[in-house]
Amino acid sequence: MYSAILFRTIFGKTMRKDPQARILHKQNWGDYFILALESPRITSEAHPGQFLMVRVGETSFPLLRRPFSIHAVQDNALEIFFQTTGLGTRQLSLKQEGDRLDILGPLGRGFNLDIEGSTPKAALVGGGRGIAPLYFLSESLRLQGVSATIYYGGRTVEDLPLRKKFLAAGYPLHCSTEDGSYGFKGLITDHLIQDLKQNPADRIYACGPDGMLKRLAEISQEYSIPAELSLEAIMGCGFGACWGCVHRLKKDQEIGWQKICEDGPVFPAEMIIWEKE
Amino acid sequence: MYSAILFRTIFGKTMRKDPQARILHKQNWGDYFILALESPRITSEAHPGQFLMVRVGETSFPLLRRPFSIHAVQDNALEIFFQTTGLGTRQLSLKQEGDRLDILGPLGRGFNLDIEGSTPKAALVGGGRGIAPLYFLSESLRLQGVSATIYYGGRTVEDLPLRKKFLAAGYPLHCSTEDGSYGFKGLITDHLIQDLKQNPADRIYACGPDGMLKRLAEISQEYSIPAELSLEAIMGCGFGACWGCVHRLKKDQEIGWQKICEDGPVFPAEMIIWEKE
Amino acid sequence: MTHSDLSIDLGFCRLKNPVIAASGTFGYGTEFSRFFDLNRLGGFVVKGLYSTPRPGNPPPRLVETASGLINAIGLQGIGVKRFCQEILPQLQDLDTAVIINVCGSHEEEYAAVAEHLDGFEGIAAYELNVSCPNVSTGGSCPALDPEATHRIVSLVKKSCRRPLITKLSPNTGKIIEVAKSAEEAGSDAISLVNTFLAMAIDAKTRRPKLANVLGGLSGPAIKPIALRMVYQVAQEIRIPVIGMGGITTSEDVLEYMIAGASAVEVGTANFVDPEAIPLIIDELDVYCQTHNIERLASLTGTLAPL
Amino acid sequence: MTHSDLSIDLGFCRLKNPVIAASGTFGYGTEFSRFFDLNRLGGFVVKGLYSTPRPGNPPPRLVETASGLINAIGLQGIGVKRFCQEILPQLQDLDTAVIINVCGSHEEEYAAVAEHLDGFEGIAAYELNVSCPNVSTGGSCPALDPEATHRIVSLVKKSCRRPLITKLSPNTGKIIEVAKSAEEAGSDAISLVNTFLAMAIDAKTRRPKLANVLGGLSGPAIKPIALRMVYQVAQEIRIPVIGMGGITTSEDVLEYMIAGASAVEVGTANFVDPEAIPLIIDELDVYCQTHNIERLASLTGTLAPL
Ligand SMILES: Cc1cc2nc3c(=O)[nH]c(=O)nc-3n(C[C@H](O)[C@H](O)[C@H](O)COP(=O)(O)OP(=O)(O)OC[C@H]3O[C@@H](n4cnc5c(N)ncnc54)[C@H](O)[C@@H]3O)c2cc1C
Ligand SMILES: Cc1cc2nc3c(=O)[nH]c(=O)nc-3n(C[C@H](O)[C@H](O)[C@H](O)COP(=O)(O)OP(=O)(O)OC[C@H]3O[C@@H](n4cnc5c(N)ncnc54)[C@H](O)[C@@H]3O)c2cc1C
Ligand SMILES: Cc1cc2nc3c(=O)[nH]c(=O)nc-3n(C[C@H](O)[C@H](O)[C@H](O)COP(=O)(O)O)c2cc1C
Ligand SMILES: Cc1cc2nc3c(=O)[nH]c(=O)nc-3n(C[C@H](O)[C@H](O)[C@H](O)COP(=O)(O)O)c2cc1C
Ligand code: FES
Ligand code: FES
Repeated sequence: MYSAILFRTIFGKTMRKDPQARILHKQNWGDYFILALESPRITSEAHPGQFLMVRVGETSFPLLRRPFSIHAVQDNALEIFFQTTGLGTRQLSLKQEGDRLDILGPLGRGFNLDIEGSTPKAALVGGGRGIAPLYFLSESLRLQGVSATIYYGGRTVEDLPLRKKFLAAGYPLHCSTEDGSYGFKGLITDHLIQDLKQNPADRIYACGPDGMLKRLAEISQEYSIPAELSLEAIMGCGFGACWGCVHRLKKDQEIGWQKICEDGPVFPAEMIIWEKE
Repeated sequence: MYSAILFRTIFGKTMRKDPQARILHKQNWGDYFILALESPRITSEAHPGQFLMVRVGETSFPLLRRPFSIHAVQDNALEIFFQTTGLGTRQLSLKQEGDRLDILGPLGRGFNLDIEGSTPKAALVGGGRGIAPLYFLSESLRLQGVSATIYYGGRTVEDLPLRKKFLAAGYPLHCSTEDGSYGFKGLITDHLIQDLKQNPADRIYACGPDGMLKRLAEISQEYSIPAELSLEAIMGCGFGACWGCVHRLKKDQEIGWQKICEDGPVFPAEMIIWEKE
Repeated sequence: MTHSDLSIDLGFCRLKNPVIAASGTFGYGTEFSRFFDLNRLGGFVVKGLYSTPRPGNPPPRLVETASGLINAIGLQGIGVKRFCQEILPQLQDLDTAVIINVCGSHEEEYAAVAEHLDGFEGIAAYELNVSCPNVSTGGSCPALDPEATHRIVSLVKKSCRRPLITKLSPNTGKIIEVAKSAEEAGSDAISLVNTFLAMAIDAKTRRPKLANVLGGLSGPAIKPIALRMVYQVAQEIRIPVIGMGGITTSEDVLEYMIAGASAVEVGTANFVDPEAIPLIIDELDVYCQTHNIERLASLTGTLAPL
Repeated sequence: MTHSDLSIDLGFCRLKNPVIAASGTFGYGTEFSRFFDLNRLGGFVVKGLYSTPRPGNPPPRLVETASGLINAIGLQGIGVKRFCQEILPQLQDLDTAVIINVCGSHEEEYAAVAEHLDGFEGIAAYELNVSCPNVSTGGSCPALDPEATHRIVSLVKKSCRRPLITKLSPNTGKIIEVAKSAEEAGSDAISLVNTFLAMAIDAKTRRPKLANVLGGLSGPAIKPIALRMVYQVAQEIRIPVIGMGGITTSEDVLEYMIAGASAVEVGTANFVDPEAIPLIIDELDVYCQTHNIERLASLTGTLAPL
């Protein structure tokens, strides 16, 4: 019944190309960047957990678009939040206010926001750049009367550039760093377990590295809290045409390689089959 | 004896890579651009008619450096003047003041400035973007007491963006356009012939399209005025390693495919063998 | 605005324009109907079909290289039976050439897939993917060998009722011989090229970047080699040639046509821009008008000497 | 700063480091001595030499493609005799491996070039360019065929005194067979790949972009295919493999070594950056130190399963 909720088509199949989305503003902390893109139609149709495919250059190198979660939405604009990790994100980080980007979106299925109960509580867990979709999610949950607590983990304090943004927006925020430079010393999943005792949740939403998501799937079972996890994969197209982005998933009782760009990137934890390390 | 003058090594074999030449300023008229590059060592060794190989992007597409004549030299900086014609020049035109360029130079053999006679006169003929090396040349000739007259041709008035620069520097300037939108209506070579009667020259220097250079080679013979012509070719390296940039030339009595990046790009007209159209 | 004549006559089939979406890069077609009207296409080739469903390879299945893409999807698919039940009915009302990419692990499987498809309407032609890796011969494929190609083409041609396009692999030094033997065996057209066998390694982990280790390279990187192959093959055979490899713009289409292609397929570019093909078709129309070309088809094989 | 051990033992020859400048992209060596001390190189291969001077092809000889370069230089050169008189004396005092790329229009010419070179000192090895287009067979080359390769390698091996590196062409589906037959015929090492036969067309003029129509593709575009070939060949032969194709960074070198190469050659990158090779060597040194790799050579053939 849980997956039934997910699979009724919560989000339409609308998806648009906007070849001229203007960069309204840019923010930067070390390796991390925010770009706000003016794109009224994509913005109006966006749902938390969905993503964009962004063209980062004009030539065929880099060749493919890059996937980025929709980080925030305001008026006519949506934001992406990204970390520079390779050629494409480096090129993207050189773009300036006023430049235009060719984007495709909104893509995929996002988070299921239906939580039953009168005062539902959600735990939003973001690892590193995986925090990206959780801001849009927290804002949307708030509109639905769900109170969201943010769990934000990174290797070091530099990996937590959005902590002020969440605090400013008034969300309870728990941070962790592996090196102890800020907040809880250790993994964000351990921090979550500790906190769940005083601060139980009706739903876990998460995005981050595979190791973190796998651990959250276990926690979801142990604590009987449904979890919605956002996966990453190399994407050729982002809209179901290449079959490049598969993950092993259980769907309609069958286990197989399923496209995460169309059926996901967000899945209920119990659908996801984790490979051996 | 003429080629003997050319072939004593007027210009040393110095050639440097400057991976961080800063763009000091930028000018633009339509398709045409000037970039001033701070590069003390290359500047101090530059000779008119020599060129740079410029890296226009960071990835392997476009792959090769692009050749540009040294347009002007001042203090620690040299200028290039270019027209956007394809991917590489388009990318170059997007660079901004403060950006850094990876350049190699000075390359090739430039114009021979030795003109005998007490009040020598030179005719400098530039077609379109071929005007590029002639500003540096005119300034150098002036230092040697040679008076230079500029003949500057283009398809239309928009192709003559440097006319004010030459006038401001005090050179006699004759312009032509094929559509008659500015100056003499027709080819710059016809304008030159007309003018040579009143205003004879001891030497022709030229850079521009092959058709123009070929006609100047004929004029050089007819009027017995030695001419030095700067050729263009697709260049793989710019420093003699690839054998990609050949033109048919007569050298030491032998005719063959010679590299223009090393032996040229400037050659005395009589060395150049023109192919059938 | 008057439109130019972009239509192409392949003999066995007429296309509105020379631009066909390439197999494996256009899903089953329906994925792109969200972006544009599929009837604008010259045609499209659906993802390769075997007689039974195939699970495909484990991920990572894709890796980018300089101006290229290596894929090792492993022909994941629903098999010809489910395709005919679930997908084909959605395609049958289209007014564009629907071409089916026919695969097989052995010769009889190719014929079985074609025979099954013969029972349904709404298909313009079969594209015989003789470049499928053959498990029993250690990953080599029939298209590397003129004789094996001849056998498969003859067999399928005999056992089915539709026109055959034989799709060649570039991983051979004998592309001309293979093309000729497909022609002799009765193929109605030749399409080339499939992807180039390639690999990528992560120097940090010392592991292959694809779970399958080897994959197929496509995209602009391969265009100069593919164009050369099309040029060579077109000079040696009389049946039409459908050229592909790295096409992203109308200029690329023109180059393939000038080299000898009657039509082209566009693959990887569909991933980068789902509207790539309609944009290319629009540009071709403008090109013909500005250059006073009455029939685009007249460009085929017009390479002039330098 | 202590340095790591970058040296490579090819059996017949020891290199300071695995990075060799590729034939045809490094002139006769002297062109680069303006940029850096040639003794820093693992070695360099001079431009291909025939027995007599060759005029080369008319221009245009080069055209850029997406992340690639097509060349049709046509092996313009001064011939082996003038080379030995005029150039070789300038190279003889170098403390790096000087390798001569030996060409021929027919089998005997290869042997004649090698025999002439045998009369001079200061040469580490011959690289047999069996990928030279053979005029008498319409442009095809011995490296496409295992038997022809076997004949040439045997003949040259018999008639000369120096180690032989056989350089293979990628324009074949039989690269493993060709490599094996070169090994059987006595080759001391294999180098691969030479350029991919390719072309480019100017859609505006409908003319080829190279006067020679066809040329050879090199550069980053070809790396994924070349790396795959090196990987396949290295698993099947016992003599050392020298890998090349699109190398521009130290990471590329590591990928080729992990795939099975004992050493590498760098070609097109020398045009883009004349200091590419010394930069790569410096990076390799840093890499070994940061990763505690005592001997860089230990990386060869260490591709781990995914
Ligand atoms: C649905 C989805 C949403 C994402 N949202 C965000 C986000 O909001 N912020 C953010 O910083 N990152 C996000 N990522 C990851 C981001 O797409 C990659 O970091 C980025 O593509 C790397 O590109 P590159 O050129 O810099 O790296 P390179 O390593 O040069 O890229 C090479 C290729 O690998 C792919 N690739 C590399 N790393 C990843 C990865 N981790 N996941 C998927 N593909 C990868 C690239 O797309 C490209 O095709 C998301 C990924 C997915 C699948
Ligand atoms: C010695 C020399 C000096 C030059 N000086 C100038 C100058 O001062 N100002 C200026 O505007 N232009 C100059 N040019 C021409 C300039 O190099 C080309 O316009 C430029 O390389 C085009 O690059 P692209 O990427 O924009 O064009 P594309 O057409 O995309 O280039 C593709 C390839 O062709 C080569 N190419 C294209 N056109 C030419 C050409 N006409 N000559 C040589 N190679 C070409 C490019 O270098 C590149 O390798 C000079 C050329 C040479 C050989
Ligand atoms: C992800 C992917 C999947 C492919 N699947 C198939 C296939 O199922 N059958 C086939 O014949 N070719 C397949 N191809 C090859 C393409 O149809 C085409 O031949 C090749 O990609 C070259 O064209 P391009 O450079 O325009 O992509 C596939 C290519 C890609 C990139
Ligand atoms: C301009 C040019 C000339 C070449 N000449 C030769 C040659 O004379 N002999 C030879 O064996 N290979 C020749 N090659 C091939 C290179 O040595 C090398 O095999 C190929 O370029 C692939 O490496 P790369 O991608 O690093 O350039 C030449 C390549 C280029 C680009
Ligand atoms: S990214 Fe292409 S199918 Fe998912
Ligand atoms: S450009 Fe390479 S030799 Fe002249």
